[in-house]
Amino acid sequence: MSIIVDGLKYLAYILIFPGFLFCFLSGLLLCGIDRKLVARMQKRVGPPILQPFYDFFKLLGKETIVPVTANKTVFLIAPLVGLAAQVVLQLFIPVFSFNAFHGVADVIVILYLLLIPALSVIMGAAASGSPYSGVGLSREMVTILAVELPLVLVLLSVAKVVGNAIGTGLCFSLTDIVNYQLSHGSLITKLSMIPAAIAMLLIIPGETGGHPFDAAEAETEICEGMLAEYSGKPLAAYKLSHAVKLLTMTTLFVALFLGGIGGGIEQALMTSAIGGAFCFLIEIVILFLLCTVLVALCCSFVHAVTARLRIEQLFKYYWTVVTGLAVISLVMAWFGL
Amino acid sequence: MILLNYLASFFLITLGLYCIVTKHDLLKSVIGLSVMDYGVNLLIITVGFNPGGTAPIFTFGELNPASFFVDPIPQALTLTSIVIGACTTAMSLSLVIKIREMYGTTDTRQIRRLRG
Amino acid sequence: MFDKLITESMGKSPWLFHINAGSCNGCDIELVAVLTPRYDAERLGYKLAGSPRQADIVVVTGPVTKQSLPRVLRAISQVPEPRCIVTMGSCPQSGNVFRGSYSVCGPLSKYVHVDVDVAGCTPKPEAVIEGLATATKILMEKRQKGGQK
Amino acid sequence: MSMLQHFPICAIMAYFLGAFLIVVFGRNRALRNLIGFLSTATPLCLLTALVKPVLQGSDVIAYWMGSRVPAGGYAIGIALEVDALGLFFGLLIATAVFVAMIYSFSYMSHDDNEPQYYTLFLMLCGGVMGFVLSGDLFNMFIMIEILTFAAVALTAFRNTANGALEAAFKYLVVGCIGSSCILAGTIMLYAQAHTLNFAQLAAFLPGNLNTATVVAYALLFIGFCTKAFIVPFHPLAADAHGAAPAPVSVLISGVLTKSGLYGIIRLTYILFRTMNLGTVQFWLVFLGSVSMFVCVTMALAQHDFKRLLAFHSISQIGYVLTAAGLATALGVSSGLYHAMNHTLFKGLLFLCAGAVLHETGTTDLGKLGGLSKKMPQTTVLFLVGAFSISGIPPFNGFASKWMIYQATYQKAVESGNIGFLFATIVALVTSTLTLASFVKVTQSVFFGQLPKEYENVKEVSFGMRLAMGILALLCILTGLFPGFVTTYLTEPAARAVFGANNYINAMLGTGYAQNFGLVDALPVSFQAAGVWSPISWLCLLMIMLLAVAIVAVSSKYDQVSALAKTAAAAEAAEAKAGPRYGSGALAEGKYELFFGGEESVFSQVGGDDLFWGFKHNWRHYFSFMHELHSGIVNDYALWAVVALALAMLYAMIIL
Repeated sequence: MSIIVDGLKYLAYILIFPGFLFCFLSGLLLCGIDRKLVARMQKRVGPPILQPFYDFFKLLGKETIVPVTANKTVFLIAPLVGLAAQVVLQLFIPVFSFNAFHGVADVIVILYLLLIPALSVIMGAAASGSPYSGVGLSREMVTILAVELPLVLVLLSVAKVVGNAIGTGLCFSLTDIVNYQLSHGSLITKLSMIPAAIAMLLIIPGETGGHPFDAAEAETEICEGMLAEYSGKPLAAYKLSHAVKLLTMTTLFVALFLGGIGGGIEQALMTSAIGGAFCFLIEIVILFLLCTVLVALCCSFVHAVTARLRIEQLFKYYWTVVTGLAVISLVMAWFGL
Repeated sequence: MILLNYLASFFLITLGLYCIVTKHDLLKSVIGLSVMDYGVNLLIITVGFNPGGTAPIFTFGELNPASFFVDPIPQALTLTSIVIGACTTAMSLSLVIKIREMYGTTDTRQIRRLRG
Repeated sequence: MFDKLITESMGKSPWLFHINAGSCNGCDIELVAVLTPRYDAERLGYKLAGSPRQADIVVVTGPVTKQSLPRVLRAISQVPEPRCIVTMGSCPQSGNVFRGSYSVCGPLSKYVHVDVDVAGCTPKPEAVIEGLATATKILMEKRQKGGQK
Repeated sequence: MSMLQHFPICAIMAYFLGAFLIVVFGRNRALRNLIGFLSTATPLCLLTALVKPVLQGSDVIAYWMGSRVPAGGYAIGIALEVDALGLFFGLLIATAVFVAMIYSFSYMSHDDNEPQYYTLFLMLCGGVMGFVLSGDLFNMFIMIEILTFAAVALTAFRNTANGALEAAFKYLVVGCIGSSCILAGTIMLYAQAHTLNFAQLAAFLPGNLNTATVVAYALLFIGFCTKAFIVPFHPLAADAHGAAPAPVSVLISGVLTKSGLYGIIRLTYILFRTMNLGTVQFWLVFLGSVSMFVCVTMALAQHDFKRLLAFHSISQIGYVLTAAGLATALGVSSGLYHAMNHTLFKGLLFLCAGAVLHETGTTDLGKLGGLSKKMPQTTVLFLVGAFSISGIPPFNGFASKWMIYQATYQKAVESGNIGFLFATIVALVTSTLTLASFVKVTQSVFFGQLPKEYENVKEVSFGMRLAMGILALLCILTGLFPGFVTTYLTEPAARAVFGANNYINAMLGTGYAQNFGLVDALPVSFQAAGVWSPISWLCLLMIMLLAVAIVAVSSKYDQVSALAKTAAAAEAAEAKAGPRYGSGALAEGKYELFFGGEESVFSQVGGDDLFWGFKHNWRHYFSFMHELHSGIVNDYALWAVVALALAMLYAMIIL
């Protein structure tokens, strides 16, 4: 009996929250807000906030063309794998006190799961056989390399700080990291975590391929790069997983640095006699608002004021400036600041 | 006496290594390998050597209570090691012949198609 | 219902692919002007796509020269269905001042079915947006027609 | 038990007997293949039979050749000793060898001198198997010589191939320096302990560390390093792999390097377990990290398929060494796990490279492309291998790498030494670089555009696909059930690594170890070795299925293709009706690649400068490395000598 209940519970996680439905809605909504904000910053009216939904449904209605040079199987399956992995990743990231897979969330697992969507785009691009895709995938891979090092350092420093505090010496479990923050306040209030948080903010656009780190998808330069040959449904899947990635990265940021906010909310709500499900809903809304603020900060604003970096400039930027910030954070964390 | 043996074996090993490292000729490399082998063999023998010891092949009837053996194990080891050394030399020489056929030279500085 | 949703979306998110078939660049600049803050066509969902695979509307400018003709046709053919072809400026419609040149093969309608013509040298941005809006309607119709069959 | 006791020697002898029989009867192909098959299948079966007592029951099987059991606490005879560690490596070797043998049947069928190939092949296998099951230091040396010779001869087997002879000669020279080191080290230990038996040495050495034994440690260590191709011996591996036939590459990377690692682990944790372990750990981890990073960057600069794989092989060995050097139960366990995975995925990748070479005749990344359309199954198998080595979940590389990160980071926190943290970071970055270079291979060999001359390429024969399939299956299984692997394979082996007393007592009689007043070096705890719950992977699978189902359902109600058809029909009708130029011109290029409107031409984006953005920033490093790997045998020998000198110096300092 309990197996059935558990099964239904997990099914609900996968399908509704924080699985497909939540990812679909809030990911695309975030994208729409991002586009609107950029437009407003450029003094344009901008597309409606629901524009990504229109784009998505339109793409579903378009013809899917598989070029003759492509390996059909990989070309068509890769977007689905990417999307699925992206949603799974979202399942692993705890939302304040709610965690779909308790005790499984591990920062290194997340680090690797983050690779899969990018890798699936790369594989699909390679499978299409287009030279534009070839150039695009090379740039995407270099972007991944560039982002990986600072991301690792940020995660390690967070693991060190929390590990120090809870006495195990190291803490790779994201659940524990969030739980610690729920009771002790957000990590961003710690001095040693501020450089890491800034580094993470800079990592988000790199990881999601936002301006100015979108050399891989430079549409005016290499014809959309990796997506040059994609049309119709697979393209829709890519656009969706890109949107979900935006959500995932911002949620990850919230989980790593802003987890404490949830604790405050819970306390406030519990005392005011509005319990249970409602509290949960409010938490989701708060999470979404936080994500929006982060997107506004690190994607929209940066997009509006910068021009695209060349790929080797991008690499240099990440391995010097952002890595430097993360290293500062790690060293401070190591000496217990 | 024993010290001399150790020094000699050390000298031989160093000489062999020196030869391998500095000489730009395949044949000289092979010679260096052999010299190094001899050095190691000498080391083995020296380790097992007991001054004044008897060969460990006598039966009890031929020995007096005061006599003692040279350690027999290193000698067996040396035998094996010499055989292996000979194999090494044979093998490397055969390779040198083939390389000479193919590259037309035995200069190591020109035999470097695989690099980087 | 799902079908209707898709058709509706098709009207709200047309992506453009711009082909220069030997244009003098006047129309090209004007098309970009349509997307800049003053006229901001993005508020209607228009977006320039980098690859014909992702486009819904193909905008052709220029008198379709001999050199560009096979390339124009190839690029148009690579746009997935349903698609709309819009000619922008007088050149692809009549050849304009280039008419009669040995190297001009236009008008484009000799070779493919053109859905919308936006005339002018160059057309005003308002006219371009109007033309694109018409094309979008045609796009939706095409989608519906395909859906019925 | 009495029966089981004879299994190890039988396993070793099966290889040598097979080698001998092939020399005698090898002219007949069927007979040769039969002998080859039997002599590789037998040891696998024999060792599998030992799994229950040794790995699960933590027995140690001691076998005295000619029944010369030790007298008076002195081991005179030559012994075989199989503990969990030895058996773990033995099983790995037997599996890899078996698969390589199956592969060879089809792969080598076009070469001449096949009998010689199989003889050398089996000699190499016997050498390695003898090495890991041996309980005697000099016996180990003999086996090392056998396997070195066989490996050198196999490297030069296709002596018309570019660089084969050169690679063999370099390998021989540096390999012989390594062997001489091992011999010298053996002798120095003998001079101190007057025994060559491992167990007795293990009992003697902890209380009797002096300059001579420590120098012996350095000598043996460097000797085993040449076998494992740890930096600075990595160019040899690259050269040898590039020239050798693919199954031999499997042996060299999957089997020969393991013997070196086995030697290092045995040496450090059984013989010299009372050395100043903190500094030795630091040494091992440092070497491992350097190997990891240097080799992965070297691999990025390669444009030959097999050479690239060779550098990756050493890079992964670096992981193993790093983890094994941590001297924690988790570290050793994860290192062994990764060693196993390395054998599986690296074997798979080399076999795929062999398949490509077999069909196209080249491994130059610049010349290949688009093979996935011609060799779909090989492509899938290659992708499994590539994802495994890059540590993409849920393949096996991820499980072991995950454990390695945990282990290094835990060590860093426990010891407070920030150097180990550095190892974690290097390991993580190396993993991404590995992924990058496999993206490069995938793009430039299997995907992209197909060059004209490979239009007629076919899928490889069933035998080769079977061999690759076995390894791919093992890669997936060991990735999906990491808990099973750690519980039944690596943890018993790790326990054996730290259970020197057990080892000594089994060989020389119970109580012997206590006679020498020893305690177990380190307590074993596996608490941190828990691996994530498999339910998450089930979820992943479910979501995948769901996505596929949604697509399948939605495409059922799909009107788009109908739309496309009607549009095409209308187009055609219009073309018929009106006087149009080039009727149907539109349909022509529809399914070709988009080339900015141009007719698509062959323009494969090759692997050479795929990661320009990365390489540009590291250009000074890369040009430095390129000059360093000069290809001159003297330079490599010089590196060996320098490494030896440093090792001895370091050993004497830390004593």
